[in-house]
Amino acid sequence: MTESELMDATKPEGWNRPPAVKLDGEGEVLEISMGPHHPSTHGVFRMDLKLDGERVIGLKPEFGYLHRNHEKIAEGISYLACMPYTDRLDYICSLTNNWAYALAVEKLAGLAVPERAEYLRVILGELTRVQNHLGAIGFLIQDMGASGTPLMYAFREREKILDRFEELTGSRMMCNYMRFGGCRVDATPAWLDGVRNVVAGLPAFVDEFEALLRTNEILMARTQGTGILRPELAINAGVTGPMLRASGVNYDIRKVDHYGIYDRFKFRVPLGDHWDVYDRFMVRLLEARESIKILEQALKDIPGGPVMDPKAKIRGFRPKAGEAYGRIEAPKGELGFYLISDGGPNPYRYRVRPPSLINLTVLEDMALGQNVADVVLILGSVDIVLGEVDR
Amino acid sequence: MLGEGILKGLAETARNFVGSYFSAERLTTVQYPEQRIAPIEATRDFPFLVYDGADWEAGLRCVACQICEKECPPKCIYIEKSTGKKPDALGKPQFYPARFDIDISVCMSCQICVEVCPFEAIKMDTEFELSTTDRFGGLLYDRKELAKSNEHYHKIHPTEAAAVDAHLAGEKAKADAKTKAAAAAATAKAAASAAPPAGGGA
Amino acid sequence: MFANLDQIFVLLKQWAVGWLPASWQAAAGVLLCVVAIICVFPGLFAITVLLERKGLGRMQNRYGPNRVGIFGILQPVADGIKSLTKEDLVPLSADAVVHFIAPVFLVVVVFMGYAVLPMGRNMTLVHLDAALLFYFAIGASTELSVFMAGWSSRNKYSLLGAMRAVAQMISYEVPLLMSSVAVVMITGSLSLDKIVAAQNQYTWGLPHWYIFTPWGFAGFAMFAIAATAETNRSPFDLPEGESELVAGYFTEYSGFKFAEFFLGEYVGMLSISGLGTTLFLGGWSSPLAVLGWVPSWFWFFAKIMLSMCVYIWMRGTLPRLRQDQLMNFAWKFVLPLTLLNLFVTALWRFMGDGWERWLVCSAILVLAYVVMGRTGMHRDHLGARRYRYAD
Amino acid sequence: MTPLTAYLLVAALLFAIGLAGALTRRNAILVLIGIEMMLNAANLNLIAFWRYGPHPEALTGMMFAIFSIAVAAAEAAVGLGLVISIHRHAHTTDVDLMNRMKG
Amino acid sequence: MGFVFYVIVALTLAGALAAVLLKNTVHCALALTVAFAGLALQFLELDAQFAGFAQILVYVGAVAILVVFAILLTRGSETPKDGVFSRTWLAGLAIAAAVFAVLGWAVLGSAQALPGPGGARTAPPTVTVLQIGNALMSRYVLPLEIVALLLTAALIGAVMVAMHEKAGTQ
Repeated sequence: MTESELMDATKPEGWNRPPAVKLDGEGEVLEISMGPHHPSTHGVFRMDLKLDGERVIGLKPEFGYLHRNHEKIAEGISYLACMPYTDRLDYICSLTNNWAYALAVEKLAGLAVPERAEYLRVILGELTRVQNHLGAIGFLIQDMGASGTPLMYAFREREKILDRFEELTGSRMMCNYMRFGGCRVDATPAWLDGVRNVVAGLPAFVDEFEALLRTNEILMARTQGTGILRPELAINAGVTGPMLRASGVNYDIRKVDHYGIYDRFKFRVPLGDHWDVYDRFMVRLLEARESIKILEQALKDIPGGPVMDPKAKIRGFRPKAGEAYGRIEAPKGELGFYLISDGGPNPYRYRVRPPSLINLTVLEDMALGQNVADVVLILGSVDIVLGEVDR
Repeated sequence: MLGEGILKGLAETARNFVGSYFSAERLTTVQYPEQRIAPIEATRDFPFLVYDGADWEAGLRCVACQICEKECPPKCIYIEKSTGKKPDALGKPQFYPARFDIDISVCMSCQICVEVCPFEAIKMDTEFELSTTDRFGGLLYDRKELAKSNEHYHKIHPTEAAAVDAHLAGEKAKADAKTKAAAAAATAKAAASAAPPAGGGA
Repeated sequence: MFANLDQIFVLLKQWAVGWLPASWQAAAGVLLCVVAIICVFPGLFAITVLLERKGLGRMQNRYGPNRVGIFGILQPVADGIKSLTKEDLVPLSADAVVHFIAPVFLVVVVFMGYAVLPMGRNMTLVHLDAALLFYFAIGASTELSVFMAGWSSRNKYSLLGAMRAVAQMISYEVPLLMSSVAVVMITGSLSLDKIVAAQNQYTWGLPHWYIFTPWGFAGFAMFAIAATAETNRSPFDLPEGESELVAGYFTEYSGFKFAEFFLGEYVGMLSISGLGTTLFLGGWSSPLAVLGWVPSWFWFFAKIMLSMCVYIWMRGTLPRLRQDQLMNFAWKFVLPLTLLNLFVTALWRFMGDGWERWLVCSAILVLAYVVMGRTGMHRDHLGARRYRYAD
Repeated sequence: MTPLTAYLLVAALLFAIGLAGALTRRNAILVLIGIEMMLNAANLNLIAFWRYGPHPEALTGMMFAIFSIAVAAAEAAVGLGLVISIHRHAHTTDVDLMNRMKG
Repeated sequence: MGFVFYVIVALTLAGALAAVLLKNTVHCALALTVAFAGLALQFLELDAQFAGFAQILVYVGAVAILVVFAILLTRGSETPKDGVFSRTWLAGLAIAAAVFAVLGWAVLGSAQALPGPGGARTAPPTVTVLQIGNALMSRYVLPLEIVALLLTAALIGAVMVAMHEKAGTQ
């Protein structure tokens, strides 16, 4: 087999993105600018849409309205001072951002994390995942025009989780909790009991949420078959997280990388077979259920002990020269931090691999040929946070 | 069957509608100015400077070491070191902040300044109703506005403040012991140095 | 006593008109009625808006407005003052004249529909023989206002919204008319007075409302769907399409003109609820013969407010459809069913009294509904899904 | 001037306006508008004759008008369909430019 | 023959003139709606309720909207740059004026021969919808069926003519 034949044989469909819709020249092309001041672009995000009637024939995403120079700022401040900035990346899930950054720095400096701190990280990370997924579903249905009812239900539960966050970390959203080699403060037994209470109430809530939405005919009509993302394209574009799993690809960094202590927990990875918005919505819902299972196990087994590596230093932290890439399965996908140290107190190079941005790159492929009303739906199903997209 | 899911959804909202009248679990809204959420101890908002005793200027624990200024991620702290020194709680002569400004509008409540402070001098407040009509000056706090008593600290973060006080008391005791020992040694030495001639004299 | 209470508005009018010379009395009577309508229905609009905000709030586990006045009952007043004092913006490139006429036209047309609605015993403003035709003729004109608003704003979102609205309203006018024709077939009159009179009979204390017959129930269901679509309410609110078209045809309206659109929408809802009540729910007749002493106008207004509550309930629950689905639903589902319903109505008419006609008519309608629903769902490959898991 | 004459004059004027529009405007849709107006003028005549005729209870003129309205609606639908179809082929609605027999 | 008549006539003719003369096509369509509504009012004034309502339903509710849709679909709402009127506008206007002159002359000339006792209006005939329905189903059943057929044919025809040729364009 020649090389070109091999290429043809192995080239998956959607490899070089054939134009799904050809402009046939007879329809009038309507160009509209959706955003940055638009109720359902989830922030200051703009899309240049080309419409033929109501059918999308072109979509150009424009980001950067929320660019805050995060990566460059990080090169000018100490490793510790970067931590609160990571809260502001994906401001819905600050704890997983903390975790990913802490993981990268721990790799760089060779710090160990005490067992109790690992458990706390898992608990906080999974709580974050639950609240993010429920919120994302709520926003998705809000984009469909349900007057925000599911969103309000999701936020009602999220509130309980955020209260626990505040009790432990001092802040509801900008937690700034994890440190290199552990966690900032220890959890009290009362806090753990509070989390147990919240987790005990979650399955009932997810059931309620599902009853409201899962078999709703309008929702099915809107989402099933909409915004199909083929697995080949998803892999090639570097899509990760629930989006990738909804496209049927079994890739979960918790299972792949065995970071933290995820090996100790039994949980499954839900996969979608139809690759559409409904699958993304359901995969998130099912993942939230799995997260609840992890939480139950973690809360049962959490050991005592310190939460900080005694070797870790707060002041004058200078990792040896080298580089490290730490990544975790954040609620939105693979969140990675790439750090280069020159031995000084600041990172020499600091780079974020934001899942939102990379998942957003396939927006046009999913939206071409769809109705303009579906664009907001597809964007909602990507689950972006502009703080992370633009950094 | 078509319409089944819609009816299920309608039943769900109806249940929530009725439930919101009976269950506090569902209707979680807090009517803010009249009602308030019970204060959570760990809550942090903006930093303040702790002082001991009655006089805020004399009692400030801050020694203007400028670590927090350096570590502050958004660089919202501005410190000017004093030219002279004055004794701190331990009696050691220390610099003190001639100027200590925090721009609250820039501060991101990250608590890094608290973590890095070796002198337990800066802590996080829980005051969040800080609205002002002056956009620039109104949120730039100088050291007088920042200074709050240790009692205030005890009121908002009792557990943490108790630990800090114990730690400080330990340090002070250590320092006292040290000074006492030093003083004793000095007196002993003085006595010793004085004694021989005295002895010699005797 | 009760008879007087029933006729209180009629008597009041006669008393007030009695002061005038005889030649003026007729005109003054009409004028008085018009003024009454123009006062009562905006009042109901205010109540409905408050009810909607409170009801939606409760459905979403919120309080809803509760600050202005006790329980927030003065909220509509505050809203009204706010919209009156807001700046009236007209876009620079807008067609100012048409932009101005559109909301005025809408409000005028919507109020005209009330002329023929029987709001109680002897409480019809104009006794027209072709009242139903008049109502539909007037109702058809609202589309023009929507188009004028969307076109004159010179905004792409507005134009899209207007095109959607007009297409939707034209499509759903057909089933709306067709489902009403069933009533006309049974009553043998286009006069709304006669239609109510035909339903104001009781057997064993139960009323002869058309909704209690198989064809009437089906007709009412279709009428309700079409009426919801006609008034652009959720789940058919895509002309407004908050999440994709921002506000559709009235994006560029502010201040009082916006309030006029708002008023037009709600007064239109009240009016079409009144028509549905008149056609299928017995108009002003009481639901039980023993309750005949309650004033007839009370029943009319109770029934329309009840249907407003259903509107609100649906808005709080359902996401919105997409344009093509909306059209498919109108032409492929609702319209065939209404046509079938006409056939069933004819069957009902000619089968004579007896239980057979109940059985046959219900069987045909239920069968058609099930078959069409199934095939519709199957055609679009809609349905609940099962998900696979990877370990 | 009898009232009937007045109605007939109005109808004639309307007809003339419609005719002028149909003959002078370039946009095919406006030509169609002119034609609709002429049809409506005829309807007005029919109704007026019915009303002032000797046998209004026979309903002939009214029926004629109703049928005419129905036919006009059909005509408008087909006419506009044609205009859109032509626009799709020729990218114009200008009747002066629609001078080719082939699309 | 009073004030109301003149107002309605003024409205109708103003609408009609505007529909013919205005530059912007959408304005023309809206003015046309005014003319149609005025005509409907004239029908009502002539005690032809059913025809009046049918006029509003069909013309204001359907035909006007169709026209407007067609204008938008053909991008006709943009005012043409090189003149609004056809090159032969003068001839057109002349023909129209001539036609009006002839019609007016005929109407005025035959005023004596027209029916109507002395120009006064007879008592309004009581026409119920029931009568119309009965007439449609008995005496006029054949025209009704033909109109139904025509409408069906027109519906199909319009759809066929305006349909997107999906397969053909590729």
